[in-house]
Amino acid sequence: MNNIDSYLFISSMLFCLGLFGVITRRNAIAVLMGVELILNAANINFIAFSKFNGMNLDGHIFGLLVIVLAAAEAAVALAIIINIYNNMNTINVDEAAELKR
Amino acid sequence: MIENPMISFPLLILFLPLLSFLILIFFGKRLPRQGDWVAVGSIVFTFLLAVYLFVQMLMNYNPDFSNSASISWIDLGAFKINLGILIDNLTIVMLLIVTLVSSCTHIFSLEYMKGDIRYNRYYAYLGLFTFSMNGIVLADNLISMYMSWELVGVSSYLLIGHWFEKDSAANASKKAFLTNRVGDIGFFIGIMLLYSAVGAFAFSPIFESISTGESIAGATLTIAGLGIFMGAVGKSSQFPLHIWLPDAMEGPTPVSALMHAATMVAAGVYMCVRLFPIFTPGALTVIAYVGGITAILAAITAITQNDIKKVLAYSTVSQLGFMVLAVGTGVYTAAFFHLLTHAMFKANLFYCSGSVIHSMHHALHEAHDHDTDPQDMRNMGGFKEKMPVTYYSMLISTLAIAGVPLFSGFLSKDAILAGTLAFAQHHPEHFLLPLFGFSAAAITAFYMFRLIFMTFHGKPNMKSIFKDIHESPNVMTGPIVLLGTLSFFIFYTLPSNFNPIKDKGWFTDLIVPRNSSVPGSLTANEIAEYAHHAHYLAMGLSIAVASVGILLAVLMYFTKTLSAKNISARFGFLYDWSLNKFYFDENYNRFLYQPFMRLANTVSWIDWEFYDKYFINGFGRLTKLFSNASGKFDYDGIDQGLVDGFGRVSGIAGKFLRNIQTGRLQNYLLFVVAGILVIIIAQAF
Amino acid sequence: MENILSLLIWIPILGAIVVAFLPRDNENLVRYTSAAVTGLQFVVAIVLWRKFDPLNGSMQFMERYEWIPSLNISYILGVDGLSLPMVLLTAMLFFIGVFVSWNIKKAVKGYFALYLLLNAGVVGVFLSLDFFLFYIFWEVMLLPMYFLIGMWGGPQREYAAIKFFLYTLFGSVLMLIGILGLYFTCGKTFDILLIMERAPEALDGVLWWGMSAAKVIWVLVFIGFAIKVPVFPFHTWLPLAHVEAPTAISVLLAGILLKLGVYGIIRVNYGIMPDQVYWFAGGLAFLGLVNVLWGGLCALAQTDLKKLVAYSSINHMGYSLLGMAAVVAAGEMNGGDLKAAQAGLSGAVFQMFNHGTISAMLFILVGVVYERAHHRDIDGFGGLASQMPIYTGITALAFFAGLGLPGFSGFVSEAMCFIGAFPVFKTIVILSTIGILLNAAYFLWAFQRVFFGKLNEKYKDMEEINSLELFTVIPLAIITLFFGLYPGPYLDLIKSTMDQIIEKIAFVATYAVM
Amino acid sequence: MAELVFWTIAALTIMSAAFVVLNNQLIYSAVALLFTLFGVAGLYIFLWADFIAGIQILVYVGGILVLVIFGIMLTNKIKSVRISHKSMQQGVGGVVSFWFFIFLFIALTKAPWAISDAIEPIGTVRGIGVLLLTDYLLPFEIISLLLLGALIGAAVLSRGES
Repeated sequence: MNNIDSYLFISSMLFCLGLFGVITRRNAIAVLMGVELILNAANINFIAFSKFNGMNLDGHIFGLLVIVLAAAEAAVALAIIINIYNNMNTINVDEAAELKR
Repeated sequence: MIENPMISFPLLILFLPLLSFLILIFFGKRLPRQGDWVAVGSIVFTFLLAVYLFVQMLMNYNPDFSNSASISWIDLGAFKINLGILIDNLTIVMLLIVTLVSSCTHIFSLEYMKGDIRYNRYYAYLGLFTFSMNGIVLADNLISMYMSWELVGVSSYLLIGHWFEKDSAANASKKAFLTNRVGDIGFFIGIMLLYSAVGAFAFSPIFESISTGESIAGATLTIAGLGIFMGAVGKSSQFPLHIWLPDAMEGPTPVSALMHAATMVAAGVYMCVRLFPIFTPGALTVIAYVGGITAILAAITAITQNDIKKVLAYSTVSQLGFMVLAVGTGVYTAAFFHLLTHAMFKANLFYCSGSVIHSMHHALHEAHDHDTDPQDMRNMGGFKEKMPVTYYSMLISTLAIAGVPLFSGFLSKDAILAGTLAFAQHHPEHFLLPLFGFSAAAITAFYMFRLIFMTFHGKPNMKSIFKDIHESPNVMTGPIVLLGTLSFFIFYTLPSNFNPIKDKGWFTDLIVPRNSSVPGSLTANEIAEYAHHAHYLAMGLSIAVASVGILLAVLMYFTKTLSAKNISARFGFLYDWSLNKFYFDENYNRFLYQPFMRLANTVSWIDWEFYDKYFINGFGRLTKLFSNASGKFDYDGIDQGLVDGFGRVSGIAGKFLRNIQTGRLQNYLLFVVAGILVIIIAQAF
Repeated sequence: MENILSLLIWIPILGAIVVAFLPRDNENLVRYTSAAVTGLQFVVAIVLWRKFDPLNGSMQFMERYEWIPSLNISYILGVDGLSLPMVLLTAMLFFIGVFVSWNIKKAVKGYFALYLLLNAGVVGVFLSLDFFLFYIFWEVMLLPMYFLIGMWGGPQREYAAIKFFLYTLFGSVLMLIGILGLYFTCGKTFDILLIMERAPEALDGVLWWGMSAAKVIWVLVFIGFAIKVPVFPFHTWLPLAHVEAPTAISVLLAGILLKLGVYGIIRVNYGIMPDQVYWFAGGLAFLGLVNVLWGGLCALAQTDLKKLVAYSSINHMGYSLLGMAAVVAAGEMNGGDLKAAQAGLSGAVFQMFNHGTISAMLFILVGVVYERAHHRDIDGFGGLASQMPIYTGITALAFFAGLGLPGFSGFVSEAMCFIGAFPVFKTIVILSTIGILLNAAYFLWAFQRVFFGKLNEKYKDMEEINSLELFTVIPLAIITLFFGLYPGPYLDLIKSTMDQIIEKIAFVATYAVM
Repeated sequence: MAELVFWTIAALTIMSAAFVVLNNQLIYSAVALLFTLFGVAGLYIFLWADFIAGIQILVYVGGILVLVIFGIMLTNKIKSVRISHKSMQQGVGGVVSFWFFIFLFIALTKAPWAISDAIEPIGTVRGIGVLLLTDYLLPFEIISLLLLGALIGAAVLSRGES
């Protein structure tokens, strides 16, 4: 707990799990949750580097910004999801494969 | 300079009519009486000024009097044009003629043009004309003379076309302007030749430069002189450009009196007199022949005309021919003398004819007859008792034009004939010139008395209107009486001489011939000497031919002892030619006008239908053909073969790769991550 | 006031933008705005004229900014005695033109936006002293013209527009080649003044494909300008474009756009390659003669009033060409006749100004009768003089001005062109004096057919010319009359510049003789 | 002791995260996410970031997670809590993610991190506040704007077509 590697290890694990979720999930909300995990992993890195670099508060600021961004993203994403649901009656991303057509 | 009355008065004379023109053209309709008083007032005032100048001239009695002033008009450094005025005795006399006849015309028109629909315009144009005519008279250089020259043409155009509703009037005005322009081209070429050689436009430097014989001489000078003379041919209606003047009679009669008898057509002669020093002997010979031929041709034509104004018109052409003939034979002051006397009696003749026509017009109007031509002499006859003033005045002028002693025309005509005779005596090869002169004089006497007899004597030819013929009102008879009086010799031989057959007087004293500038020409003294020798012979001959002419007219039209019909039948083709004016119009129409229009149409056709359509658009079509070919190559060869080959290859590849493109976002993400892995692996090794 | 020339160019461009953003429905607002913009430009032009020093023959009010330094392209403006009167004429005619187009009904906003853009292009060409800028303005001018003819023109408008466009584009491409030739031979600069200095030496003895480079460039550039003039074999776009264009555009075409050709020849060909003038002057005079006679004869044969006026433009520009050819009189081999050279060149420049005012007047007047009768067939009228006396009077004035009557400015310039060209090109000038007769013939004949004779019953209710139309014609008539009676002010304005050009050409001759 | 707590929290975080991505029922995933978020907050505390930890709980747990659950409920016709949702390309995804983790692990162990020691601050709130209103004022303002935009955008989007 006093060396940076452990935190980085946890955050990279969290990141890979989030990535896995984003890649594999069909439900858009689940994909969103994967994204949250990735954001959290990144945040851990920020804060960790902040601590081990002489308690530099800049990292905290970035963490803060990331959280705000996540909130905004979640709000917009959910709004989009609801909209998609209203239009297509599904939120499964593979069914809503408009890109292919 | 402007304080000098010898400068300021001529300037006033010049510009007052212009002012009247401007006032009338813009406000004429709104002024009381349509503003005729403006025009009449200004012109009478200029006449008074001219009289003042004339009196001054008589009081000075200096033949070398000359005065000039000029302003810079264009100054480009080397290229300069100064416009100026030149006042000498010649100018003053000419100004007097112009303002006098113009005043008479203005006054005469008060009655003659009464009730006309464009009354104010008529007076405005008269003002414009008087201005431009004065401009010619006062010019001290070729440019201002040319400018006024053209303006005279325009005012003539406007006035001939005054009743433009008539097609004949519109045609006549156009014909007059265009014919004049033909002459003007020559004039302008002459100006350019002189300027390019001398480098000045003003008369005196040109004369000086010519007299040195270095800047311009020989054939070039002859051509320049003939070019300038061409202007006179057009304006003074000389053969072969004389065709416009008879047609110009479509204009109102007072206008014919002013412009087409007394002043405008005299401008050409005036110019020749003014520029006499530049004419080489060669040019003068041509001028003499042109004048001679014009005199005789026009006189012959006048014999058979029945329209009273046409007779007078041809008579004018013929008299102008006389003057030009005089210039050509070197006695140019005689030409100017004839210009002066002719202006008086010919203007009077026109006024008288105007008076007759006016009266005829009224009579026809009373009789509700709109088809009869009021100008045809065959409808007149016996007017003597009805219109005594007109008759006697016209008779006096006719005697003058016929060259009967005691009258002004005798003096001037005699001087011309003497000059011609003298010329032929010294150049026997030119024997035709006096022949032209004397026969024209005889014929003139004949046809003028024919006119008098047909109009005023005998029995009335149209009884229906005869009762309504009456003398014209005072504003019309006034000018007639005045000008009739001025046809007596006495006004031209005062103060020194009361002999009716000697032309010596103020005129010969004050207007003296000058030597030609052209080196090697006869001096003025020599010419005068020769003419003096021929004087008595010429006088005798001229009285003889005039008597023959008058006698014939009396026999044929007064006593009717000779039948005009028989004689005309005997002369056959000559009568025919005379009646049809030598077919000038027809031949011009066939050989000049029609081919010219055909040329214009052909050129236009070539331009539009051929050149543009086939040549220019042909470029377009060629380009289109080429682009079609290259388009075909482009499409079939490059596009379909080469480019689409690539396309097909990529199509096949695409079909294969398409399978990867699932449209699922997560697939793509997977590929991205896999790609990153590959990169990392590649980096690691 | 430092950048008064830029002001002249940018006022209409800004005006065009403003007009483009005005509401579509408020047509009167668009019209008033355009009038205000052109009016403002006119005022600025007058200020420029008052501040201009006529004794100084070189460029004045110069503006110079770097633009694309890597290619040596700059934004250079300047005005001298040659361009100043043209700028004034342009500003005035565009101002008047707004009122001439007052009755345009179709897509008013687009019309005026293009109109103002055209204005900027024309002024730009007259003022720019950098070939690149010059060429850009030259092309800027072309495009609005294409649309103005093609959309607001007569029945054959598309054909006329495309013909105009292709013709002019052909010319400008040749011109571009010439310009590039100058660019590469004169040390890679587009600065006209610099090229003027360098060109005589830089082009001396240079051969391209066995021909003298100077001659090749001269011909290329000349053709480009000749199409605009238009010189004889390149003239057929003009009648068509004039006939089909709306009245105001015909006015501008004849009044200004044709002048660009003459202006260009004097500025570029004469200014940059004075040594070649001697080589080409004979041809130029001959082309002038052909223009005079060909245009005159064609005009004589026309039955369409507007086409007649269009051909009269060809005829009148011929006099200008004659006058331009006269400069060579100043050369030593022609006797160093400075008088003739001055008369000819000033006459040519004066003639182009006068033709600008006179033909503008003629086109406006034709437009007036066309608006009432909806046709322009000369034989289809008759007797209008009794119905419309004021209109007749003004038309008579314009026609007389057109046929070169003394007292009108056309006479002065035509006479100067003739007098100038006479010493060197005697035969050509004598032949071309026939043009004086042709002028009179076609104008008077047309006048007679339209106005004289009995009134055509169809037109017995024809309206008299109204005050708006009078307002557009009267200033032009006054200018024509004023310069006809007293040409001094105009000639003083251009004198020094003309002298410089002549001096240069005369100097080159002595140099060539040595 | 602290070491143990730390690793417990770390394990909880990882495990629950795994549960989030592997579980087949959406609601359970959401609940598992709650634990992950708490775990991350715990890690922040170990990193002396008390303020961030608080914010993490407030925003993530209090805001985002609730939002997610609402989302789930709004987009499913709820008959039971077992809202199933299938996964796909799990094999390939797993392999790629795993190898990604391996490379990250290699990278983080091999990298020479520049470490400098520091003493634990009494609180970070003051420092963050000062920084936010001085050096990071512009990002702060921009992010506020972004948030506002996102709010409005979300509202507009979810209003549907009417």
